Amino acid sequence: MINKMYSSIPDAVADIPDGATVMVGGFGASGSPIELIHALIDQGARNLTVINNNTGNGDVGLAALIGNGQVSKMICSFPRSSQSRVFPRLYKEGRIELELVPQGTLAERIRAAGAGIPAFYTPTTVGTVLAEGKESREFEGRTYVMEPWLKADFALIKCEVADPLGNLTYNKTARNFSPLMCMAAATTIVQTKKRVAAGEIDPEHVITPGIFVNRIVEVPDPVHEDTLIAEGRSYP
Amino acid sequence: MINKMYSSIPDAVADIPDGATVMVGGFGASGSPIELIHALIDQGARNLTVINNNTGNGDVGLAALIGNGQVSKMICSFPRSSQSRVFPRLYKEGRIELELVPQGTLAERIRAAGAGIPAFYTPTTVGTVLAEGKESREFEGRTYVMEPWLKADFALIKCEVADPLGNLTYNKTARNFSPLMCMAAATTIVQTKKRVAAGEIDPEHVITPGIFVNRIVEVPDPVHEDTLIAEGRSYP
Amino acid sequence: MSTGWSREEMAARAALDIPDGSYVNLGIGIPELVTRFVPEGREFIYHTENGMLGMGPPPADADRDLDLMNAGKKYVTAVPGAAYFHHADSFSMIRGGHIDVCVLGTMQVASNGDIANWSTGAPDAIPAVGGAMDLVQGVKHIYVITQHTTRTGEPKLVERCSYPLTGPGVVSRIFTDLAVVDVTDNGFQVVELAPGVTFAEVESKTGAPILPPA
Amino acid sequence: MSTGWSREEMAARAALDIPDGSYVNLGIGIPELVTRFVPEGREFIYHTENGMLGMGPPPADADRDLDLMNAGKKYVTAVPGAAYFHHADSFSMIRGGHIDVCVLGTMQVASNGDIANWSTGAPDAIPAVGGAMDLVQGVKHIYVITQHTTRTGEPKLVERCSYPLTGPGVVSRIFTDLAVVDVTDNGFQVVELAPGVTFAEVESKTGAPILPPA
Repeated sequence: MINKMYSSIPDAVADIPDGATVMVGGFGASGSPIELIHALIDQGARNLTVINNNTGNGDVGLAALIGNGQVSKMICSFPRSSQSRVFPRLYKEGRIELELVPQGTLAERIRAAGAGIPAFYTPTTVGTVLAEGKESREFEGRTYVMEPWLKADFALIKCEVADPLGNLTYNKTARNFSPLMCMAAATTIVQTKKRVAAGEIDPEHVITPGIFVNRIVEVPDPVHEDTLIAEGRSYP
Repeated sequence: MINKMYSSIPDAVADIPDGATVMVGGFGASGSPIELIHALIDQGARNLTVINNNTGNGDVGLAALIGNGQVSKMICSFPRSSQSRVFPRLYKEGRIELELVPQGTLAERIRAAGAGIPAFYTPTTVGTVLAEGKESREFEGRTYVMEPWLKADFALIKCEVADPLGNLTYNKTARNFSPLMCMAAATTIVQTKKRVAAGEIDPEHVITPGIFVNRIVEVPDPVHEDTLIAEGRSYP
Repeated sequence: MSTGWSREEMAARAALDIPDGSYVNLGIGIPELVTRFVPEGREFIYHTENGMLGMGPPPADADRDLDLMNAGKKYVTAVPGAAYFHHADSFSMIRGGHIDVCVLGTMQVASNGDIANWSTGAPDAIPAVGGAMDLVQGVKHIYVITQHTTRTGEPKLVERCSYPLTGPGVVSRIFTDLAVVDVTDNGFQVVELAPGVTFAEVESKTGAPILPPA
Repeated sequence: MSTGWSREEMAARAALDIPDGSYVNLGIGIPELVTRFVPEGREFIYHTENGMLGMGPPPADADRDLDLMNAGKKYVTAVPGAAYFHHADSFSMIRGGHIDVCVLGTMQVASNGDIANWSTGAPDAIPAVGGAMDLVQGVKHIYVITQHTTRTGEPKLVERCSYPLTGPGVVSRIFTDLAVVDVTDNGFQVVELAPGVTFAEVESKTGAPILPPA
């Protein structure tokens, strides 16, 4: 029987090498795979390019990964927020690179990678500084810019329910970028709150079909970034 | 309260004009909105461009619409099958135009229209006669062709459950092109087997969010193309 | 000098111009207040770009679901008939022209409809754009709610934006503390003055030619 | 002259070359027989491009759901762990390189990996392509199951396809009634001969240079 379950979080992230491109699911705290990120901190891979909508908050999760010096480049749409301190400091010190991508373009570029579409045209950024250096073109009298797909070596994803085949469901707006990142990464690693047998997720309700998932670890009681920050926690 | 329900099938399709481009959901018999198509036959709009994966079967549904002389052009991936007789006859007589689009490109072009993407690149058709006249381009050492979005004035869609806001679910593989066509048409008209109150579809299980739907009619006991054909029926 | 409209009154005035049944995306700040002033007999469906239609008001602390946030990363609720979806579907709604109205705050808006609301362009600032550029290009009607001038009295309605643009020629209507202003082919056009506010005051606080109410 | 492998034996031989856990898409005809010959201890997950992973065998007539079809428009079932999705997601799996193996029938296959299986190019034929061009460009490994020659004895393994291509240079392995043949940088290469079949017979029935088993 096909079984993508891993029993150990460290095992699931063990082979992420230095220099890898890693997509991290979540929008702010919602859907952030904190346990997988902390395992990547323990694992120690460096010189990572990380793709996430944001850059983490406080001193836990993605912010802690950045703060630990493991990330050389962030690709994101909104690298600052009220509680993000780590990235802004490193960025101002010139110690981390930033590729700023509008949120919708970021989502579509990730989907394109998963869908085998090397490039597409979008009106987003036309007439702005973010269109500089991009190829532009008219369709039906309106100008669009060309955007390339955005692939990754690994994706770290948090979901609500998973079966051993890798079929996933999410909880509410924790869904956000995660189904797209599952499609776009060569190896998708998922932490699930709940594990069920194959067939227990209604085929109509599957959000990420198992074909997009490689490894699953059960994390029945995941910590939440907002809770950790409210408690003043840091990692490691 | 927002209520997109129509009580009459004829009213729901009344304003489809001559010359309209109409997407028709379904893959073969599965998901074909027979009642809406038959209402369009009654309504009589002519010179239609119809987008569907196929061209209908027997003498009912889409085949009957074509047979009634209302369709001047079909855009589809597979215009013949064991039980399609109407389209092949008209095509050989030069009375209907055909734009042949590979199935995945057809789906992606429809999605692109709904997503505001005027064009994208795909490897499909590269090196074949279907790439003739298309712009091609290399990305990362591989050749792709550019494909434009595919929009419609109307979409005729069959679903399983709908609420008055237009949130939809489908039954099994009857889903096929329908969620994409809902996105790509200026006016999306849906026939639903079951109508429920807003909130009765779990927000996690909505396949087509109501924003993509304009009109809904309840057809509690829809006919199925395969059944009609087995019974030797024709329409009108 | 008059005080003009309050923040709440600006939001209420903007809400008046949103048709019943509209799909609406609200920016952070004053635009969020629009939800409190939906005119009697109308219903708006709120889209939040992180992946939800049918966004409802904030929950009581005890009812919070830490996974249910809006695009401003505030906890929210879902109304009956809500739907969740992923980011590509969410921005298909935006880019594909399915959202009817977006109400945004701004730093500057120009008389040709240009808007600048994402960056001051300061060399040491960390650029952050989020979904702003997608929204202004994709949503059918872009409304702006803003104070007519900055805290230091500089006009926010200008001839040409000095800050980096979010999008060119996209804004159709502006709701300020002093007036409702349309962006027309002839530039700014006052549609309505706040009670007690004169056109002369509006004109003096606007950094571009502006036409009086018709 | 030997009879070589039967249709069932060709399908069984192809199944032997599909690794455990593969995501597999099967074309219409002989490829469909592969499901009957999954080697002991292996599990394949079947993708059908109209929108399903986890396709199971045909149902009893009484259990048919008229909405549950495969890409060949035959009624099928769903195995535990199946998932339904729309066509854009389904072809993302194909085009995005997520399907491991596609087993196709063909009219012709060339020694450079070109395949022609969608049209004879006859002027009066109605062209119909379906998902064939997406599959051959997107799936990681394209296998072909075919009789070695046409009913009239013409070779189907040829130097250059005379029919319009489905895709150029995409086929990696061919399972015929006479042999298993790889497409290599040096052209056709016999990997295995059917019992009682000689290389000379294969060579004589192949329309291109072909290398003997190593």
